[in-house]
Amino acid sequence: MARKSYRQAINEALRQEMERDSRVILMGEDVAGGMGAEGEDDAWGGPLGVTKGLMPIFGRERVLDTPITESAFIGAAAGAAATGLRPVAELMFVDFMGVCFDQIFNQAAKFRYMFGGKAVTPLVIRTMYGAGFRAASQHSQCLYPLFTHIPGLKVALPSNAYEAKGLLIQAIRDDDPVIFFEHKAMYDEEAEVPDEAYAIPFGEANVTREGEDVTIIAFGRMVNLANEAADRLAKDKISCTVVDPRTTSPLDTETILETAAETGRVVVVDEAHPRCNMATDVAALLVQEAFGDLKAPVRMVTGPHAPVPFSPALEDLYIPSAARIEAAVRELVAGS
Amino acid sequence: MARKSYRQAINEALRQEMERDSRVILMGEDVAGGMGAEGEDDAWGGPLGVTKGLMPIFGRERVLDTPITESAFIGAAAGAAATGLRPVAELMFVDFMGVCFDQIFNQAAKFRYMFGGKAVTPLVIRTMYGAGFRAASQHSQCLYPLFTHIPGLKVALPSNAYEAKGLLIQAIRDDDPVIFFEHKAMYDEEAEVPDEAYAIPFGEANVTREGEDVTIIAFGRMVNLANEAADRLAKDKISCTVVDPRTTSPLDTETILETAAETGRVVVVDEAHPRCNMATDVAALLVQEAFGDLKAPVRMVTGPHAPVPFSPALEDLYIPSAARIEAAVRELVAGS
Amino acid sequence: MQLSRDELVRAYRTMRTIRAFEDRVHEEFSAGNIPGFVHLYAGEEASAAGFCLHLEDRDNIASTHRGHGHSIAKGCDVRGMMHEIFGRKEGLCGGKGGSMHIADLEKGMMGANGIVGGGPPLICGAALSAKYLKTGGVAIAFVGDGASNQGTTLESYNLAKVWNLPAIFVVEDNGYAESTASAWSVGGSQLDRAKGFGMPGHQVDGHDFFAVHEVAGEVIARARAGEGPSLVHVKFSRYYGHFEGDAMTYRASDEIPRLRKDRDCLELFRKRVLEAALLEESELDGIDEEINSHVAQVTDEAKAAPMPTERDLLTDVYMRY
Amino acid sequence: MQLSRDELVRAYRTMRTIRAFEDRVHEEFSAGNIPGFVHLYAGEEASAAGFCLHLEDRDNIASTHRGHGHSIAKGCDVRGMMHEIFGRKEGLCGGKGGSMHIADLEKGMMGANGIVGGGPPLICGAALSAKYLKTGGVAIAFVGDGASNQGTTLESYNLAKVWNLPAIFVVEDNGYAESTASAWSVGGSQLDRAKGFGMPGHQVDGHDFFAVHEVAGEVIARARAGEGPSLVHVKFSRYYGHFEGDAMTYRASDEIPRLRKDRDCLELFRKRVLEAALLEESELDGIDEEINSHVAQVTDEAKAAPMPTERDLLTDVYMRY
Ligand SMILES: Cc1ncc(C[n+]2csc(CCOP(=O)(O)OP(=O)(O)O)c2C)c(N)n1
Ligand SMILES: Cc1ncc(C[n+]2csc(CCOP(=O)(O)OP(=O)(O)O)c2C)c(N)n1
Ligand SMILES: [Mg+2]
Ligand SMILES: [Mg+2]
Repeated sequence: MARKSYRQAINEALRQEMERDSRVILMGEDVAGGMGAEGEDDAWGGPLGVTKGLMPIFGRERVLDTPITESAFIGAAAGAAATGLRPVAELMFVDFMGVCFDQIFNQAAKFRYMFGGKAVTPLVIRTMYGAGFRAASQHSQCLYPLFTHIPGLKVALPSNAYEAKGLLIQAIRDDDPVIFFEHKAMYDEEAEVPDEAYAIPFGEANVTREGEDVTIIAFGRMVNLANEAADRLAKDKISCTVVDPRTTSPLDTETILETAAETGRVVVVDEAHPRCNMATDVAALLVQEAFGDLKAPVRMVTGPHAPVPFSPALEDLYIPSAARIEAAVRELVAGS
Repeated sequence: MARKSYRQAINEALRQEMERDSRVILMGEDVAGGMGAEGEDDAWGGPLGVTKGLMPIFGRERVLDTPITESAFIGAAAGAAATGLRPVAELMFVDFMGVCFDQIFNQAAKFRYMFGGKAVTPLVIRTMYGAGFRAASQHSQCLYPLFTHIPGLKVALPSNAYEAKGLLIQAIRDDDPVIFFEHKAMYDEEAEVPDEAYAIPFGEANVTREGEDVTIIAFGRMVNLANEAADRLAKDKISCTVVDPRTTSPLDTETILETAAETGRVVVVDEAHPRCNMATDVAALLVQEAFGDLKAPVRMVTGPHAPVPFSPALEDLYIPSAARIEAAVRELVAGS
Repeated sequence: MQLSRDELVRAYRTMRTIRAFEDRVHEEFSAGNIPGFVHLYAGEEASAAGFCLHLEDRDNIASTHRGHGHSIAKGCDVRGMMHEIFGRKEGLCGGKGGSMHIADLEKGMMGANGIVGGGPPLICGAALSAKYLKTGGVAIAFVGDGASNQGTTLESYNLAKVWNLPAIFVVEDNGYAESTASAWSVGGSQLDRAKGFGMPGHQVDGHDFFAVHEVAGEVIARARAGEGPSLVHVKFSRYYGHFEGDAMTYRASDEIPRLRKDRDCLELFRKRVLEAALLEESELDGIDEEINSHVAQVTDEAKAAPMPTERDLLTDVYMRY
Repeated sequence: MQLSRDELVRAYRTMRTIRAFEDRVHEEFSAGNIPGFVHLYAGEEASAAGFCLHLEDRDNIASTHRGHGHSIAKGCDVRGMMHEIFGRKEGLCGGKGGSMHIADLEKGMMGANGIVGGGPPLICGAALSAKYLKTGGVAIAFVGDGASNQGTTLESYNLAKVWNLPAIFVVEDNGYAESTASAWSVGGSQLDRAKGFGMPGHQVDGHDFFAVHEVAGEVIARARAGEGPSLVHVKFSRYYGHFEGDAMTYRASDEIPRLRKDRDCLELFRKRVLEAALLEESELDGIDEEINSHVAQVTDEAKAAPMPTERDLLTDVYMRY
């Protein structure tokens, strides 16, 4: 097993699934790059190089560059999925959902139900999310709560390279439309990643550590901050369970409820804006289903109800930090 | 004071604000109707006649029909709002947000923040939502949780004709972008509506009744079902407080927390799909801020995690009912 | 292009079935037996029939909110459709879709669509599948004049061109989008737009089945030959309101009677084949009768058929969750 | 159109300011002093200058992710811009927007935009305001060749036409959208598209300030006269990568040096005005020097200026909440 970056893990998952199944194709803006230009082919491989190297292996027939026309090509991916292919489309930044959401939430997501169970739509949409890149308000959003809200979609949020590879392979093999969220600030982060292909099932949370005092439920990149906070807290003999639900839809409510019951104190960490987000989703689950197990208020650590600012000085204050998670845990422990 | 329908109340609010302020203009598909056609002018007044009669008064300069081109005209409304007008744009069904969401959530909503406080965008988007019309999966959604998630937007959900008039007038006078949700199944419902113009402030919940046993917090059309349930429960000496928050953003957390504390038992009713919705938003608020006041689990009564079905037989099962609200209240009361 | 006797019969049957179906749905809606939003295709039959007569199951079409005609022409089961419109369990979509979401993927009917402009992107995908899987299939997006202004439609023109897809865009211009005239809402012209995106464009009288069929044959052959997308601007009219319940005050009062009298696609078809002695009047009348009674029968069945039940409410959301 | 001496100086100053600004931003980015996504306009100055020289504060423009040039040409404060790009409190947007969101509504600059195709709908709105309020103003959307395929842009063409708005769409075709050549991504042609939506279309060499200025004058006059929208296809090139950090492997290796040598808009401008004896070389050199030192000064100031603080994080979300 070798150490690989989040970027490499995703690239490898795509390559292995494309090798395995010729119906898997990629499409997106500059996923290869250089169309019609005089210089090198495979010039980009996506803006951050995640799909680089795939076009030379699989050809332009399977790695399709597109014009800037998200409705048309995300819709084309949905249409292709409903007619025999297994497309992986790249919505470069999830912030661009606003120009193509219809094809995702009214078309792909609803085919099966509207058509009385007769459609199968094995579509994957890979997309970048999250703050920390100094990319400002229109390139830093999370927005997975919006997709989680929509029945018919599945939503994956890999928290490290190992998770990214396994969840992406599952996404590609999955017969339902999956929105696969890649945190742009994590592409260079490394983890041990097996060379062979493996799928991580959806709806099964990963408990990254077990503790007795507080359960931290965190999403995507926040899992790492939660673990960091837990490390620091451990030094003060506060022991935490950290849960990475891996997918927000389906959500592993069982593990959440179990681990919450074990400690009776829960912090939910969600990088997204605070209203109608995953933190509220989990907190609400707990107060409805695990009320008797709770010894203390559920604490939500989230981004604020404000767009993401550009200035590094502000953005650093904006993003939930390990320190804020730590503080929330301490508060809970102190309060009881 | 006369009884007026929800439709009339909205029409009256538009008329009075247009009379008051010449910068208020309307735009949307067939908001007047008959453009370029040989028959009558003002042929439609919107698909359900809500804007009927306004064009003859204010002319086509102020009541603008549009091609079917939501990105362009909703964006135009945003651009006009940022340059001196106070447009009220009609997004016929909120289900169509997928073809124009960018102009709402990345443009109008973020101008002020991105531009460092220098933009003012007095935009209103009126839109129809909700099930019960046998309009199937793409014309029956709620989706207000998605808008509530977005910082920079305000979201109003009038629960009857009186509320509709007052909240719409506030929306038009408001200097921030407001998404105004009209429940399509309520247009013929009547209430006492004053003839004169009045504004209902945003972020101030309406407590429609006060009780001792359970607090029901309900949104939009669900307020009426909640009151119906409360009526029935009253016969069995179960007394309920019913709260209509009126706006989901801003949300009157104070009233919610207060009324929850008074009874210690809360049911939240939200017609939307259950994940990351307003029910979770309120339940999460309670378990974070009012944990000590809660005597029982918070019960959420919502639509299911499935698209809205067409068949009347299924749709009737789909929508939260007064009976389900009643059952949730009884369960809470019995459990304690 | 000379059609065989069989093809002529098929064409007429298709158009007559659509007409009979729509007339009956209109009646049932007026009687309060059908709920929801229902958009009828009566008057426009020659377009669906003219294109779909060239198609096989491997070919895909995407329809609009006004989808009954395309569905019938593409081979959807009429009984299943009527059940669907009545929201019955045995409907083509189990009652979950209704009029606006009739689909049958096995027949290559990718769905009516409640979203104006929803279909063209999907059709780019179906065309991509056909191209990639080398099925020889083509994919057709029917869009209204109103939908021809929607960004999703316009983007799809470009994508189909740039990817050189076997896709065809049929702009069914019935003169109105709801109450708004296409003469007002469409800046420029459909033909110039085709050119603007580098596609061949054709305009055709949509009341004339033979004219539509001819052009359809050309653009479909072109697509099958790998020569890329085309646009066809079909001009005609609808007989009923935008949706059922529309009083149509925006139309001149004599517009529809005039059209029905002079430009009805079924009448024109009959006239033509009778004059050319290709089919017999009695044969056509026999078809009419047979179809009318079939539609009556499936309608009666649908009205008596069971509704879906609570057990159906939450199925079919996912393949697996 | 004969420009006055003052206008010539203004044009040159504008273009030189943009160039100096972009070159300096490039340097600072390369040195690691500027974070985020930064897209430079160097090489394209004649377009922003050629159009904006005709405009006043009552006229609005919407820009793109590559917005520095338009901002400067429309009169945004260069010091405020540089502060903004460095994320400083005194930036034009208080540091909240950064390079991709520079705006100054009082100057009629409605914002750079992180969304490709985000601007054209907004410009329809600004044009509507101008028309409704009878300000005599016009509104211009600058879009890239890539953005010219986006549905939001295409829809806006139609809306502007149908509403007969004083709107202008400037397709700045610098040959690439990221690494994708416009020769590939644009089906049809920009001029044919203009026709497709019923607008006059013009094509112009974007390296030639005078050519741009001339066409701009025409379409702006047309819009001011109430005669509706136009499209202008400006062809030229960008000198730097798509964004800072782009290695530009997709471009032929001699492409940029060749362009800089033969088709540089500033060089061409100098040559023309010197040959025609309209301005003196020393004057131009003086302007260069002055501007370079101004840009250097504001950069130094920006780098030393204070950042916004926690108190600024949650302000400006609403007018009132
Ligand atoms: C995105 C979207 N916008 C608006 C509507 C509402 N709507 C339904 S049909 C229609 C008119 C469509 O006109 P056209 O495309 O000409 O088709 P026709 O009804 O004439 O067949 C409108 C505006 C919709 N369903 N989807
Ligand atoms: C809706 C949307 N899609 C994709 C992007 C990513 N993106 C940013 S700039 C760009 C290329 C734009 O090309 P063009 O319009 O030609 O402008 P240029 O960069 O050449 O000035 C892309 C794809 C985006 N910002 N917004
Ligand atoms: Mg039409
Ligand atoms: Mg470009």
